[in-house]
Amino acid sequence: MTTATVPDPTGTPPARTTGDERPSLASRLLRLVLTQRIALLVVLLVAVVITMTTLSQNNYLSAPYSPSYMSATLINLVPLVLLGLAELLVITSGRGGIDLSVGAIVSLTGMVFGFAYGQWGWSLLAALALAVAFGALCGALNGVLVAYVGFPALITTLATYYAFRSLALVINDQQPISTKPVQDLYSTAAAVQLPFLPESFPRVPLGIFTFLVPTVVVVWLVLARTTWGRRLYAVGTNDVAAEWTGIDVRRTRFSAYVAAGAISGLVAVVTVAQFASARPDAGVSGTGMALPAITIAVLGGVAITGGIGRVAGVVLAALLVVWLNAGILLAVPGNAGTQLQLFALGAVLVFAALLNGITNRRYGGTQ
Amino acid sequence: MTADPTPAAPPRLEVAGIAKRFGAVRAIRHADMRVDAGSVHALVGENGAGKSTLIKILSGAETADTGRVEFDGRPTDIGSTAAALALGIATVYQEPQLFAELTVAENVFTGREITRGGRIDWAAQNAKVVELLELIGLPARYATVAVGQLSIAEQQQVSIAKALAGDARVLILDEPSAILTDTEVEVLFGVVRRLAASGVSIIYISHRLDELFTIADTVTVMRDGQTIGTHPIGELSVRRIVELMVGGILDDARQERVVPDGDPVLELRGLGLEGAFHDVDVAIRPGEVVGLYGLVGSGVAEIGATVYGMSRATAGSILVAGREVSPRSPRQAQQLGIALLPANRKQQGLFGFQPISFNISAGHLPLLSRLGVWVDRRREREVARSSITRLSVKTPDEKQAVSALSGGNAQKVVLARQLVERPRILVLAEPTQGVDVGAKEEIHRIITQLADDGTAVLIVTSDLAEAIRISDRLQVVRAGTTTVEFGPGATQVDVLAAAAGAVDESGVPA
Amino acid sequence: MSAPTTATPPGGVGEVVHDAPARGRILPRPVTGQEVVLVVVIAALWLVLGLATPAFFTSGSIIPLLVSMSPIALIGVGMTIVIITGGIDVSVGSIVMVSAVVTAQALVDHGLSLPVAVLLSVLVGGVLGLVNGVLIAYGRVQAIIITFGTLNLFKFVGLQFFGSSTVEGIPATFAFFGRGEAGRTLGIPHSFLIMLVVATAAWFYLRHTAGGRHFYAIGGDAVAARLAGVAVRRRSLIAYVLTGLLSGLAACFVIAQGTTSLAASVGSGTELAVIAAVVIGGTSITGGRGSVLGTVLGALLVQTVTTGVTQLGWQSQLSDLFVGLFIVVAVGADLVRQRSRRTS
Amino acid sequence: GQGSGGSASGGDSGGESGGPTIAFVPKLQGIPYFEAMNAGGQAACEELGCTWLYQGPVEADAAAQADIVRSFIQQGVDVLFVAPNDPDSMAPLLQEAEDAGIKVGTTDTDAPDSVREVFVNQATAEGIGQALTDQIVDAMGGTGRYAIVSCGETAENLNSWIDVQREYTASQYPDVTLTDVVYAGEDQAAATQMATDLLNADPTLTGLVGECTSAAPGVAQAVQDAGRVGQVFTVGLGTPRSMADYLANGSSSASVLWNVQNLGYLTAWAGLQLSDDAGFEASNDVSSDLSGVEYDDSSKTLLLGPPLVITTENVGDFDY
Ligand SMILES: Nc1ncnc2c1ncn2[C@@H]1O[C@H](COP(=O)(O)OP(=O)(O)OP(=O)(O)O)[C@@H](O)[C@H]1O
Ligand SMILES: Nc1ncnc2c1ncn2[C@@H]1O[C@H](COP(=O)(O)OP(=O)(O)OP(=O)(O)O)[C@@H](O)[C@H]1O
Ligand SMILES: [Mg+2]
Ligand SMILES: [Mg+2]
Repeated sequence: MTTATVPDPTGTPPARTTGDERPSLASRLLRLVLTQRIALLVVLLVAVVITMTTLSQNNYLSAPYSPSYMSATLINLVPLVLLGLAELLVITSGRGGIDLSVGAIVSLTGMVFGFAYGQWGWSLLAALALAVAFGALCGALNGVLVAYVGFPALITTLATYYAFRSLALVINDQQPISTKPVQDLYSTAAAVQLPFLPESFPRVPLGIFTFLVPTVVVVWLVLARTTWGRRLYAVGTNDVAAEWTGIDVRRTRFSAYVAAGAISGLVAVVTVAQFASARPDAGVSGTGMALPAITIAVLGGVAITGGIGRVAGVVLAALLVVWLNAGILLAVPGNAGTQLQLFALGAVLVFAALLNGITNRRYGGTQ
Repeated sequence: MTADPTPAAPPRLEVAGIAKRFGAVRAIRHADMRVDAGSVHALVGENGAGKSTLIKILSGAETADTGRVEFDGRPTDIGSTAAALALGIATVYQEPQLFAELTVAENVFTGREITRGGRIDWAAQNAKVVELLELIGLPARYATVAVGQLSIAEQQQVSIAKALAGDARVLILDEPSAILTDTEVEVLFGVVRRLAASGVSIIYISHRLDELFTIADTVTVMRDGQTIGTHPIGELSVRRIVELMVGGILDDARQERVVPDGDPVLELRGLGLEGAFHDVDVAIRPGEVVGLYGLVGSGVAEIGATVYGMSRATAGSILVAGREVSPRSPRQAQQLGIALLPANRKQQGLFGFQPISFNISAGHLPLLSRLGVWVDRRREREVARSSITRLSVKTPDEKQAVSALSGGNAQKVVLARQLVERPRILVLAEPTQGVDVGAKEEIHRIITQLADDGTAVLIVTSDLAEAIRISDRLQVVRAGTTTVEFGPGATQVDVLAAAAGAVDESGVPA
Repeated sequence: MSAPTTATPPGGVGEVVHDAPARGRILPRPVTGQEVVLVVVIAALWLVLGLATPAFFTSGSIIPLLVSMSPIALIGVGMTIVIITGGIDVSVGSIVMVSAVVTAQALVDHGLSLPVAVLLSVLVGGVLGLVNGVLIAYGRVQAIIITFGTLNLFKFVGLQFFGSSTVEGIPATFAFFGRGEAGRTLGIPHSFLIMLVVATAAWFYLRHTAGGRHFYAIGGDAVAARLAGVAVRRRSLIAYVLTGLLSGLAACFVIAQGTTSLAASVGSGTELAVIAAVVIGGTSITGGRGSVLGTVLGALLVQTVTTGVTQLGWQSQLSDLFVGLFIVVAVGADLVRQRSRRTS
Repeated sequence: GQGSGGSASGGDSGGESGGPTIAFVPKLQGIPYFEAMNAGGQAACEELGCTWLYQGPVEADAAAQADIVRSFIQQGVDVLFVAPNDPDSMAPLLQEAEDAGIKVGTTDTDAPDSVREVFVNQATAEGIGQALTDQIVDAMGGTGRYAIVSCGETAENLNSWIDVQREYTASQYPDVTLTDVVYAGEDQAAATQMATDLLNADPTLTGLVGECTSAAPGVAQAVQDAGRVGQVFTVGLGTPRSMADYLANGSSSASVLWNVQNLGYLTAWAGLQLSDDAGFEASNDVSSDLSGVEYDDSSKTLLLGPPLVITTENVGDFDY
C-alpha cells in the first residue's frame, strides 16, 4: 500500500467559488434566455410583434397589424390572464395542484351573477361581491377536498368540473340570462379612449383597467411580498418541510384553491360583460377555459410540480398567445387560419417545454 | 502521484484524473483512487468534498467530464447504471433508492428480475431474497412486505440486500451506517468482512471515523473536490484523518458546564403515544442539555415529534414552564417557545430549489415581516447572511438554492432556521447526522452556547458518542419508554448496555 | 430520574407494520379493495336500474352499454400504464380524432378490408403515441405539458385531413365492432370482447413480467429505477406508444358506434372521460400504483351512470353531476382504505 | 394544401371578382352545412361580382367566433354576415362593426336585439318545428310517443324549434306525446348512444327526432343498430349526403332542411344589396332558383322559403 497524494496546483486549497472564468456576453445572454422564462417570453413576444408588423407593412396581411387592432384583441387577455393566475396559485401550491374546474366555476358563477344582477335587480357591486364570494365557495369545495381530505387535485377538480358544469346547465334550464342590465354590462368590457392621451392612441378594452390590472397587481404583491406568498411557495416546494417549519400547510393550500375560485368568480363577471349575457356554458364550451388557462400558466413558467411560478410570466405568456393568434387571423384567411392557431399554441407549448428540459440539464433549472 | 511500481495483479478498480462539474459548481476537481480486490477502502472527507459525486460516477449514475476508469486493468467506460451493474459494481446510495409500493423482494430484483418464459419467477426470487434477508439480519417474512411499510433503517438494510443480490465485485456503500443502530452496524460489518474475504472490493463512505478502524483496510481522503491521499489504516488515527480532512487541527475536549438551578421549563410526565412510546418522563431546566438516546425504532424519534405537536399524545402530559399544554401543530409548539430540528433533512427540512434565505426565513415569517403580512426582505437577507457566516455554510451567497449544497451544508441551513429566534426549548433530532467533523464541532459549540444563554435543549440522537459528549444528562430510551439516566461521566459501554437492556433499572448511575 | 418500566413483549421494538400481508404471497392481492367496492357499487346501481326501468336488463340495453364503454376502457388500459409510470396523456382525444379521420377517409376512398383498416388506425395511433413518448421520455419534460401541446398539434393534423368537411358515406366495414347484430357473437359484442382480451393481456403484463413491474418502479421513483438499471426512458416511451396504439384501436370502435359520417368533433373530451375511469378504478394519479381491472370497472361505472340517467328520464345534463360525485366517492373510499391500512 | 376548397379562393382579398367584400362567419367550420352555405355564397359572388370571405372557428364557441369577427372588422370588409353562436354576445360586436362603417347582417341564426340590417332566415321557427312534427307524426302513423335528441343545450334556434314542437304536438296531435328531450352535444356517437338509451327506457317509443345535423343520422343509426327499423321512425335536421344511407334503408323517414347552398347564395346577394344601399322589396327575384323571396320590413327578415323535406326521392339532388 502506498500513499498517493495529489499535489495541489496552487499550493492552497482552491477557493470554493462558483464559475471560475467569466463567460462571454453571448453565452450570458443565451443563459439568461434559457434560464429565465420571462426573458424567453419577452424575446418571443418581440419576435411575434416584429414579424407581424413587417408582414403587415409589406402587405402580406389582409389588414394592418396595427396598435389599434392589437389593443382591440386585448379583450381576450382579461379572462386568459386571470384564469392563468388562478392556475398559478393552485399549481404553485404543490402536490400535483391543478384546477380543471375553473371553466365550470365561471359558467356556474356567471349564472348566479346573472340571476342576482339581471333578475333580482341587485346593484352591480353587490352582484360582483356575490360572484366573487360564490366563486370562492366553489374553490373552497375543491380546497377542502384537496387540502383537508387529501384528494389529488387533478381528480378533485375533474369531479367538480363535471358537477359545476352540470349544475350551471340545470340551474336555469340551459337558458342564458340576457336581461337589459346584463346587456348593458358590455359597456364595462368595451374599448375606451384613455384620458390624457391623444385621439390617435388606440382604444383599450376597459376590462384591462377594471379587472386585469388590479388583479395582477394584487396577486403579484401577495405572491412576491407577503408572508402568505412565502408560505404558498414553501408549501409548494416541500409540504412536509413546511409542516415541520410550523406552516399551516392545509390552510395555505386550501386558501390557494379559494383564491383561484374567487378569481374564477371575477372572470365569470368579465365573461358575462363581454358576452352581454350569462351563458350556462360560458366557461366549458369548446375546449373550455381550463385547458387554455393551464397552458398559459405552464408557458409562463409555472412548474407543474409546484413551488415555482411568477405573475409576470403568466401575463407575458397570455399576451404572446393573444397577439400571435390575432396575427394568424390576419395572415392566414379562411378556415386554415383558425386551424393554424391550434398548431401555433401546441408548437409554442412543446417548444417551451423542451427548452425547459434542455435548461434543466445545462443550467440546473428555470426560474 | 505515485503508484505501486510493480503490481502483481492490477487493482480491481482504478480511477485517475476524474473531474466533474454541475453548471458552475466544480463538484470534483481531480480525483485519483485505486481499489484492490478484496479490500475495504474507506472514502472520507468533509461535507461537499465530492465523495457522493465520485461514487455516482463509479456507479454510472453520473458521467465524468474528464478522467479515466480501469476495471481489472482494462480501460472501461461506465456509461450507465446498467453498465456498472454489468461490470459487477453495486451501489448503496446515500439516500435509499427504493419503491415504496413494491415488496422487498421486488425491490431487490428490480432491474434484474429472474424470469422463466417471460414470466417473473416469483418463487426463485423469493427464495433468493429470504437468503439475503437472513444475511443482513432482517426477518425472512419481510420479503413480501411493501417497502413503504418499513422503517428508514430497515429500508437502508433492504438497499444493502439489493446491492448484494447481483454478484457484486465492487460494492459501494455511501454512508450506510448513518441511520443504523450499533447492532445493525455490527451485522453490516459482518457482511462486509465476509464479502471482502471472498474477494469483493468494498468502497465505504462514512463520517463515523472511529468505525473505520474496525472495518477499513485503506483510507482515501477527499478535500474540496480533490483526493488528498490514500493511506493504509494502520498509519492513521482518528485525529490524523480529521486533520487531513480539514487541513487543520481540532480541539475535541468536552467543556465542563455548570447547569444553573431552576424549575424545569419542559416536563414530560408519563407521556405516551399509542404504538410508539409510553410512560416517558423527562424534565429539562433552562440552560440544560438533555440527551435522549435510543436505538432506531425505540420510539425516541416520535417523542420529539410529539413535543413539537406533530402527533397528539395519547397519554400523560407535557408541561411548559409548569403549565400543562397540548400543542396540536408545530405552529402552536412554536408559540410555546419550542423549536425543533427534524431528523430527515431532505424530507422534513429543506425547500429544495428555494434560496438559502428563503429556507431560513420560512420558519420566522411573523418575525421577518411587518404586521405579519409584508415580508421584510432586507432583514431576511441580513439574517440569512449572518447565519451563513455563523455556521460557516459553504456557499457563494444567500441566493444559492439549497438543493445545490452538499448534505452537510444543507443540514446547517436547516439548523440555522432553528436558531434565528432563540427558542426557549430546542429539540434537536439527529443534529449532526451526515455532517462532517468540522461542522459537527461547530454545531456542538452552538448548542452549548445556546444552553449557556438559557435555552433548554433536548437532543434526540442515536449517535452514542455525540449523546455522551454533548449532554449534561443522558436518558436512555428502550422499548418505547425512558429507562436509565446517566450523568456527564457515563461511558459508551454503560449507555449501550442500558439501551440494549442489559442493565436493570436499579443500577442507576448518579 | 428513572421511570418505572412496563415490560414490553419481546419483538415489540423495531418492528413497524409487518403483519398485514398474508404469508406465502409475494405480490399484492390480485384484486384490490377498490375493485371490490366498484363491483359492489355497479351491482347496486344495476339492481336499482333494473327495478326502476324494467327494460334495463334486456340485451337491447346492456349490449349498447358494453359497446359504449369499450373505447373508453380500451384507452383506459393504456392510460392506466401511463399513469402508473407517473405520467399522463391528455392528447388521447386528438389521437382518436386523427386515427378516425385517416381510417374513415381510407375506407371511403379505397374500401379497405376490416383487418387492413384496423391495422391502419392502430398504426396511426401508434405513431402519434410515439411522438408523445419521444418528447416525454427523451425531451425530459412533464407529460401533462407535452400532451397539452400535442393535443393541439394532433387536432391541427386531424383538421387537415378533414379539410373543412366531414367524411361521408363510410362503409359498414366496422359493423363488426358496432352496436348492431353484426357486432355480436353469441350475443356478446366484439368490441367488448376485444377490450377484455386486451385488458387481460395488460393485466398479465403488468403483474407478471419484468417489463410490467418496471412501470410501477418508474412511477414509484424514477431516479431509483434508473439507478437499479431499469431502462426508464424506453419504458415510458412504451407506455405512450401503447396508449397511442390502443387509442387507434378505440378509434375503430368510435367509427363503428357513430353514423356513416364522421365530423371533426370526434374524440373531443375523451381524455377526461378516460382519466375519470382510470381514477375511479383506483389508480394513483401520482404513479406507482394502479390496476387495469379497476379502470375497466371505472369505465363501466361511468357508462352505467350516463345510461341510467337517460333511461330514468332524468335531465341528461345531470349525469355529469353524478359522474363527479362518483369520482369523489370512489377516490374517497380508496383514500379511507389506504389510511386505515397505514394506521392499523 | 390545408383548409377547405371553400376558403382557398377567399384567400386573396380584393381578388378576381372585385366589387364589395362580403365576409361570413359561421358558427363553426368543417361541417357540411356551413361549408355548403360557403359554396353558395361563393357562387353568388362569382356571378354577381363581389369578394366572398369565409372564416369559422374550430369549435362552436362564442369567444372564438368573436375573435374572427374582430379580425374582419380590422380588415375593413364592406359587409359582415354572422351566424352567431350566442346572439346576445354578438350584438355589441355588430355595433362595433357598424361604427367602423361596415354593413352588418345575420344569417342562419338571428341576433334580434342587434343593429343588424337584415336577417337572412332559412325558414321560420314555426315552419321548421311544425315540419319536423308533421313528418315524425306522419311516419309514426298519427299516434304514439316520440323523443328528441338535441345537440348543444344552449343553442337558441334548436331550443326555439323544440318549443314549437312541444306546443304544436300538444295542440295538433292529441294522440301523440313528446316524452323527453336529451342533449348530446355535437357528438354523433353520443347522440347514437342517447337515442339507444331512450329506446330502451321506453319500449313504447316509436319516434325519434334528431334536432341537428349530427343528431339526425345518430338517431337513425340507433334504430338501425337496435334492429327496429320499421317499428321506430326517425326524422331530423340532416344534411342530404349524411342522411342518404339512412333514408335508403328506412331507418330515417325524412330530413327537414332547406336548400343550404341557396341560403348562402341569398346571403351574398343580400350583402350586395346592403353595400349598394339598395334595400329590399317585399318580394325579391334573386336568381332563377330563387324567385319571390319574401322580405318582412318590420322584422327586417329575408325568408328563404318554406322548409324542404328531403326523402329518398330528392336526396340525390344535393351534393353536400
Ligand atoms: N446535481 C448537482 N448539482 C449541482 N451541484 C451538485 C450536484 N450534486 C453535487 N453538487 C455539489 O458538488 C459538491 C460535492 O457534493 P457531494 O454530494 O459529492 O459531496 P459529499 O462529499 O458526498 O458530501 P456529504 O458528506 O455532505 O454527502 C457539493 O458542493 C455539492 O453542492
Ligand atoms: N411467498 C412466496 N414464496 C415462495 N414462492 C411463492 C410465493 N408466492 C408465490 N410464490 C410462487 O410464485 C408462483 C406464482 O405465485 P401465485 O400463484 O401467487 O401467482 P398467480 O396466482 O399466478 O398470481 P396472483 O398472485 O396474482 O394470483 C408460484 O409458483 C408460487 O409458488
Ligand atoms: Mg454524500
Ligand atoms: Mg394466485
